[in-house]
Amino acid sequence: MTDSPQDDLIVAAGADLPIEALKDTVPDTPPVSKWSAIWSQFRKHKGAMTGAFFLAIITLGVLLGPYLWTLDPQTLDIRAKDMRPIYTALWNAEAKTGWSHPLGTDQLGRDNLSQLIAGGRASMAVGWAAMLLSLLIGTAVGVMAGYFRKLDGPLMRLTDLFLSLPILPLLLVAVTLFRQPLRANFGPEGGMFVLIVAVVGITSWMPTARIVRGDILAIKEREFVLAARSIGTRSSLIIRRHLLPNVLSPIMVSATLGLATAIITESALSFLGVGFPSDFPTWGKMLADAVARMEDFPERVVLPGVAISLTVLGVNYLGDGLRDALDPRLRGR
Amino acid sequence: MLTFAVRRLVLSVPTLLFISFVIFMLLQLAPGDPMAQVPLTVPPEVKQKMREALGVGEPALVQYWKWLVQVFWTEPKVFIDWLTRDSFLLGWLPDTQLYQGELRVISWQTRSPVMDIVLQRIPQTLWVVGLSYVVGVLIALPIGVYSAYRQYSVFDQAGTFVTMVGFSIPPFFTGPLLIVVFSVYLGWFPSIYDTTHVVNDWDSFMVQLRQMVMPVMVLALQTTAQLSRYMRASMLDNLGQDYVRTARAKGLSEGIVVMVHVLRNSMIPVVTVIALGVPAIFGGAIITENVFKVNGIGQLLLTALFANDLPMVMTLTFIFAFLIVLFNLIADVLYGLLDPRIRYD
Amino acid sequence: MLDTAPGQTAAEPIARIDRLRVEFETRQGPVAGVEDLSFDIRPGETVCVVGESGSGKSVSSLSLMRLIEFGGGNIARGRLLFDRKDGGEVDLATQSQKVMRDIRGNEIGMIFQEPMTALNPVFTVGRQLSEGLRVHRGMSREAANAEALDLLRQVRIPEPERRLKQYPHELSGGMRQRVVIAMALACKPRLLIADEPTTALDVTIQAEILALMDRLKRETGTAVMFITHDMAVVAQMADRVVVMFRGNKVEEGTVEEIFERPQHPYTKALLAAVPRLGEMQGKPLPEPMKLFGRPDQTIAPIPGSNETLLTVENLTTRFPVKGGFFRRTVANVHAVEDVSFTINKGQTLSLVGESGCGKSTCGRSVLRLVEPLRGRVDLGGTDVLGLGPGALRDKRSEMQMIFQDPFASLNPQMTLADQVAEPMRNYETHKGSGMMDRVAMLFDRVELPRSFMKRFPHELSGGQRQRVAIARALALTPKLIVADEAVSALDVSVQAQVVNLMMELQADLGLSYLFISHDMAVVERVSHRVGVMYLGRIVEIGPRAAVFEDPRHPYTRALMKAVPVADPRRRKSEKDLNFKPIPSPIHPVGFEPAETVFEEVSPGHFVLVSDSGY
Amino acid sequence: ERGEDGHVNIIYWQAPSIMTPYLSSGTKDIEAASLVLEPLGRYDETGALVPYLAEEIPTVENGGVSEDLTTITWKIKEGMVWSDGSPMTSADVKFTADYCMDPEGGCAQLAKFDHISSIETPDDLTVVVNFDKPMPNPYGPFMGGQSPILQKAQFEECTGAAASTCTEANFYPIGTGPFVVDEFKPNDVISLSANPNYRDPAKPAFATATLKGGGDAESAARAVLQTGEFDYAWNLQLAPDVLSSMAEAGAGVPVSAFGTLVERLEMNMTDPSPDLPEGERSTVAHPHPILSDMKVRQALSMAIDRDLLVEVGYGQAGRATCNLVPAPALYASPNEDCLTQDVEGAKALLAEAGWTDTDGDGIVDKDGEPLSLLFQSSTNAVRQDFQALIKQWWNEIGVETELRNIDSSVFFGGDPGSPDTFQKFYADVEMYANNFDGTDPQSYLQMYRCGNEPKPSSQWQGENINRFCNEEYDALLDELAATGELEKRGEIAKRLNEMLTKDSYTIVPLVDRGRVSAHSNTLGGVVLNTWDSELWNAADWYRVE
Ligand SMILES: Nc1ncnc2c1ncn2[C@@H]1O[C@H](COP(=O)(O)OP(=O)(O)OP(=O)(O)O)[C@@H](O)[C@H]1O
Ligand SMILES: Nc1ncnc2c1ncn2[C@@H]1O[C@H](COP(=O)(O)OP(=O)(O)OP(=O)(O)O)[C@@H](O)[C@H]1O
Ligand SMILES: [Mg+2]
Ligand SMILES: [Mg+2]
Repeated sequence: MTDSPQDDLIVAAGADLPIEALKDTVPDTPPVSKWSAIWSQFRKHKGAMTGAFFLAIITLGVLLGPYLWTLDPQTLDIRAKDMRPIYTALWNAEAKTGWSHPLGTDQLGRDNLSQLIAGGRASMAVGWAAMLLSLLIGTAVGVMAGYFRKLDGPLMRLTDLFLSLPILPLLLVAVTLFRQPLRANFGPEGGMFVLIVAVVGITSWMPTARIVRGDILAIKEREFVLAARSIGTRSSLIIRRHLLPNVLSPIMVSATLGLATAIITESALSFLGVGFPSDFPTWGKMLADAVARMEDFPERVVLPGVAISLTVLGVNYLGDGLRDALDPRLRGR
Repeated sequence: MLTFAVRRLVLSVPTLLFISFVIFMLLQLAPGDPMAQVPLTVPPEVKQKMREALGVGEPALVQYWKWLVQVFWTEPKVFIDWLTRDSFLLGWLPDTQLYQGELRVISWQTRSPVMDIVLQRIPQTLWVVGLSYVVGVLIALPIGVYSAYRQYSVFDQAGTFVTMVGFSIPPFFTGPLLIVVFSVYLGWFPSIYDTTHVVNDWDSFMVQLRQMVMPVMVLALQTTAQLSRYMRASMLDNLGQDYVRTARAKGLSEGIVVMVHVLRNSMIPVVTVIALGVPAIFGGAIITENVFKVNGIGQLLLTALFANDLPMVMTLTFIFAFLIVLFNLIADVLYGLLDPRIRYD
Repeated sequence: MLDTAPGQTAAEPIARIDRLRVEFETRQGPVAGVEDLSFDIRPGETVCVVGESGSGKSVSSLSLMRLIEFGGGNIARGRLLFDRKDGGEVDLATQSQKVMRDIRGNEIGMIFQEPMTALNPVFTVGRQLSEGLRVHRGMSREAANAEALDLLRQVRIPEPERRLKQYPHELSGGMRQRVVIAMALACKPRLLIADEPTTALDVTIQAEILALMDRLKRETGTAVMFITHDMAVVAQMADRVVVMFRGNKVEEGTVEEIFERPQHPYTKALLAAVPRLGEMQGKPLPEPMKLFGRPDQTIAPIPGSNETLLTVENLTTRFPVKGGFFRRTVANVHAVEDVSFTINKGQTLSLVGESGCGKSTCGRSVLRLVEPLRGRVDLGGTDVLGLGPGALRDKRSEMQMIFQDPFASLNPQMTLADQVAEPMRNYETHKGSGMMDRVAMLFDRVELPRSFMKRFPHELSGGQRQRVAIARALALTPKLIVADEAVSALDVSVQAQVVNLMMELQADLGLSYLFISHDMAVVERVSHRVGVMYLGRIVEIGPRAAVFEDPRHPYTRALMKAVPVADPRRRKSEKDLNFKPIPSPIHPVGFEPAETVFEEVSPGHFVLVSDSGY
Repeated sequence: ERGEDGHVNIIYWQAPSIMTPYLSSGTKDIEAASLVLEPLGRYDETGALVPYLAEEIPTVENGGVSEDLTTITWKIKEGMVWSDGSPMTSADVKFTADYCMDPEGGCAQLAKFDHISSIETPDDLTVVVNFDKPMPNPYGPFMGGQSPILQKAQFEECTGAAASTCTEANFYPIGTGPFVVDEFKPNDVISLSANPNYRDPAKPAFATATLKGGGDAESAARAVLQTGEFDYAWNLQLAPDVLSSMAEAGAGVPVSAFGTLVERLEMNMTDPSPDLPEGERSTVAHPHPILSDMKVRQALSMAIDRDLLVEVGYGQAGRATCNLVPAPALYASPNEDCLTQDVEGAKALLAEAGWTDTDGDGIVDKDGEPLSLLFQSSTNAVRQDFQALIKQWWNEIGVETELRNIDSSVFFGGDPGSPDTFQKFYADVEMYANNFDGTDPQSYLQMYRCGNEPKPSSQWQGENINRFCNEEYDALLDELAATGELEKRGEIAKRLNEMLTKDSYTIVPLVDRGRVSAHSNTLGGVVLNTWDSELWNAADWYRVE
């Protein structure tokens, strides 16, 4: 190969044009790496930065929390039940408060703060994992359907099928069929985690698949895909190198919505009584359990409610920013 | 267009059959037993007899076949009979009397035809869930339009924030919250929906309105949150198009440019999104219906599920699947109708 | 009216642009779209504004309409004086949007570049046409419709009644542009701004549109501000010319002055870069262009060889049109019909023809990017059509493609180096640093600085991108390159450079090109042989000199006549032009077109004698 | 005056799905039906029998029950009419029995009609029920809300397999009760109006009634106690603090009463280990490796503070108990040993049994195996709180506990294919509640007969959930079945109860659960009854001004 006539390519003809007018403009900024460009674009998005900030705080909080606040969320202290958060002392001197439980305790005397931290770990883990799973399935199905014309019909009918699957019976089926092996492999909580993630993931990938399919159909017609084919790129690589990066932004948007939906679906499952073991806190379950005592102990609904909302909001704004930042065309401007 | 629609319609038959089969088998796999409610003191032999009376013992395929026959053969006959006998529209036709007392799909819980109960439930579901969808759409569209037109304005930012919050708060929280505020403290609205209420004059209409306010608000919040995002994105897409500049160059006022030219184009994808959301109305909003005791389809599905009323669950999910497939088709057809560029054949 | 002859300098200007500066707020701070621009437009006169892409032409015209605000720009300085109908000169820059709405469409009409997107896709042509009338003239629906019909007649659209009820997508590009023109003319504006109205159109349609505008201008006496980057169009249309460069006016003068005595080096360079039809007369072999400001340029003809590289015989490609209930094939698009040609090593065969005549399909069929129905494609002794998937992939490394749109043919998400390296990765011809060395060498070869290797496509200009595409095509040392409108989307000056680059590469490396273009002037410059396509068939093929100097087929002749010449003294008039609309290439299943019969009129010069549909 | 008090609103958070108790055994359905259908006699709030459609309750003393306990003769009150005006006769009673005993009908109350050999109707007002063996408690058929009388004319065509398709009859039964159904919306709401032919012309005081269903206990309580939208709410299984804070609003009052419902722990006497082959798990073939030791079971019981459980979960509506049969007084054993928590004692017992914490991880072990238990129950807020508390106490004595909660439709569903039913008992300990119908515990105690345990050969049906087996116990059961004298029966029943609880700790009773309901301040005449339908005396309800 190397001793082909192309070697004299190097003998490039190319004295510079004397007139500046006909020279192409050269971008005056030095080339930057893709990721630093993304970062600098991302940094300019105020909402995204705030979102990322809150998300980081919450994530750090639930990750490091157990080391800072070492109370066990499952320990009952029935004498210290129904304590109010410390700040209620500001306006209500009689309220049962104490620094030992800064955010109060629940009706069995479990510490709210440590439950919030532990619940956050579970909710975030479920949210992220289910979101990733549904993204993975959704993207895969969407790409397949969009790229391979033959698969389009069957895969879209499959999407219809999954859209009409009722989530509750599905969960019950999954629990009976897989609980034992999962419990053996992942422990009681781990097994349930895998189950919930799987069920939420399996029942929520359809919108992503639809959107991705639509975009793939459009991008497939763009010339650079044809170009890739003409230089001998195999289908798998076309998908990986050329299609996927270009549908990243709708995927990001699905992801941000997906995280919210997953956290909320998990909480709805807890609300309906099919979910994690009862002594295993999640934000959704805390919220659902506390609704009955909402008037007397508003903090028990507000705290997990705010945590869920902040996370979802954070992720959404983060997604907005990422979408802008990941699009090199917007980035250039 | 017509051939497209007909073709898709015909193709959806095997799809639906397949879907129903999969759902049926899934439900068969699901644990639980219609005898769950029977007190523990009832001896097993009695339970076994009761089970047999329901036909639980039969092989799954036989059960599925029976269900198919009942849904696709017997029920339509009943329906046609009803049309020609009682309905306003076709009542003048001679009574067809096709239905000869064959077994219909019978709910295990209530021992009555599933379809009758479903029909009974549809009005309240439509009233509440349907209306909330309409309200949600009506609120979402202007918000989306204005947010896009004034992108990054205070209104846009606030709208984004509120819709996101709306999206992230589960209805089992907003529902009781509203009840505590508006029913318990303020006493404005009833906390329990009266499904027997008949609207026949202004006062009863007001009563109906008052009892619908809270569930409709809770549900509309969710709809608004999602739809206004779609609307905004779609408007933004179209505001940057060349034809907008052309319209402006003609000297049209901003109102016409935005509300006629841009809106009409932006509505195309949004309308299909709206259409795709419609099956969810019929599916009901399980949690909200439960919270306000609007005993609609969602509540029906939930109780049937927990009572392991297989025929009911099966039929409801199937209706749901049917609507999804149908509205998928409708969305496609709408797309074709709204966008003259699309031509199906 | 008729005789407000051009160049009548006495009249008061209708619009005066005075020291205009337009800025855009960007993340990097304010950017000037137009820095300093002044010129006048007098009644009945056509002022052409020329300049490269990005020089501020559109921005200045949009400023005049005060539409620039909607695109995020603002008029930072300067006056835009406009003489309103009912007397009185106003400064448009300071008018309220309400007043502007009154002026827009009424006193100033505007035609936009892209007829495909300038019309609202969901409203009928009639509605869009009558809208302006109803706003400005307060006409009733019926009156407006009648007027709209009249307008369509004026712009000579066939079957105007039917068009009123049609949607934009149902019209061809040329018809759409006529509708846009009719829309701009609806209220008989006193100033018409045309922003590249013909750039996106075929030569034949371009010729018609230009002639139409010329006629309308003469009939109505409107002043025209005509924006273009095509010097040939300028020569056809202009009374006076304003040359813009990077936001500034560099030169202004009558069209003859500009073409015959350009003063500014930029204008000179621009004119030098314009390929002119007929320039190559008497030269049998193609040779690179002489570019302004490159005195050391050696211009040598490229002989190529006589060895055949590619033989295409009876190539036929059809696309099925599915329909009916069972989605069976009900008809076929006969995109390429019985096409045969050969290309020699180191030579270029050009395919010319109007949009939709099957040029691209032909090129793609040769590479088997679309599957031909039948025929034979023989590349260097291998029957390409007979290859299995694996062998075909191997063979692909010998034949590459360059696409028309440099913005679309590069993946926006990959660095340039990666894109150029991709073919090597695919075939594993080079690895690791060896591959990077070769990428760098390819960048050198296409005269791109190596510093570009880490950049993304959006950071480059069109010409630079096209070089990247060329580098990518060269990466596997192919023998044949199919260049599908490879230079059509580029500015003239850049186009000239890229054309020269391609020709140099051909001379150096012995590449063969299948050069697909609709630009006759470029084709004349680069080809050894030329094939003229019409409705899927080659109607005339032969040595370039023979086809251009002695066109035999009526279609070829019509095509030649339509090409605008960059010479203000050789203007075409509307009556010379007479194009039939191209018939539909869709035929029901089972339709077998008549056999193709060629007549050899001179050695190697074949003309279709059987029916071609023209 | 009938109908003078207008309208009464009742809310059941479980919605009635059918109006005949013969086709559904859900409490909600039985109670809804009791507004319309009436039996010959009912139990009152003390558990005593009172005649309804019958002249009097037949007993041995008044000659209504034969000396050999095989025949009972009911006399119907004169002048009883159905709501459609037709007279109610002994034919209707006989028909009711035939209806339920039809083998194809799938009657839910079949157990009530056990051992009936024949029914005779010598005249229009006399019904003679013959049993094929002596029945110390012959009040199964036609007594209480579960077996009311159906109108023969209406249900004649609805016997056997046709029972389930008679929607009209099933939803709009003609009865003798105070109300008639105007509109029945299954699983949603029932509209009723006063029965024009009700035997007491002054009753019911309400002209119309609605029985709304659906939702959850909490919102039902809210509708009565806080917003006052409803007059009566049924079975408010809510944490006591929630209930009391709602009651503060003052629109209504919670009422409670006790019956025989006992929340208990069942100790699995067999090995549920998943390592055993399917079909041998939780069967008598493998005794439980840990719980077979009574000391362990006792220690587990001693670690529990039942009073605290009551306080957290039931408040007024519960009392700590050590008995499986907490009532009626005749059968309730005075067993109270378990009521005081004794953590130290429990630890000592464990140590005695060889369970000590050798590795210092806080969990006791024996032969290197830690004492670790799987504790399951159905999904329910109070049960989960209980589970959490018990887990904590057991933790204190060094027992590791894994909690599991299963959806109640699965847990109680009895599906032999599901591993999660309470019968399969694939866990070490489980918690649920059970009670017995009426006032006689005989069949209840019989559940723990040896051989009656769920097992693969019986498709996992059977009521001896904890696989208890004791010959002495079985012998005593036989004796009970043959004893008619009440005093004697009480003695035996107490012995049996103790054998299951304090003697063996296979059953660890926790709470005697009462029933809490609530009625608005303006509803008078409510008498909460746990022995029969809660709506048993709806005819007597009236509006308080
Ligand atoms: N909305 C905008 N935001 C920022 N910069 C802009 C915007 N529109 C135009 N520009 C800048 O203004 C300059 C002039 O652009 P303009 O569109 O007038 O060029 P043009 O001469 O019409 O080019 P073309 O031939 O490609 O149409 C360019 O450098 C462009 O980058
Ligand atoms: N994938 C396809 N499916 C159906 N028809 C097609 C397809 N590609 C091209 N055609 C049709 O084939 C004909 C020839 O198209 P082709 O793109 O080859 O024309 P062209 O000469 O390259 O035009 P242009 O100058 O616009 O690029 C056209 O009528 C076109 O509509
Ligand atoms: Mg421009
Ligand atoms: Mg082409």
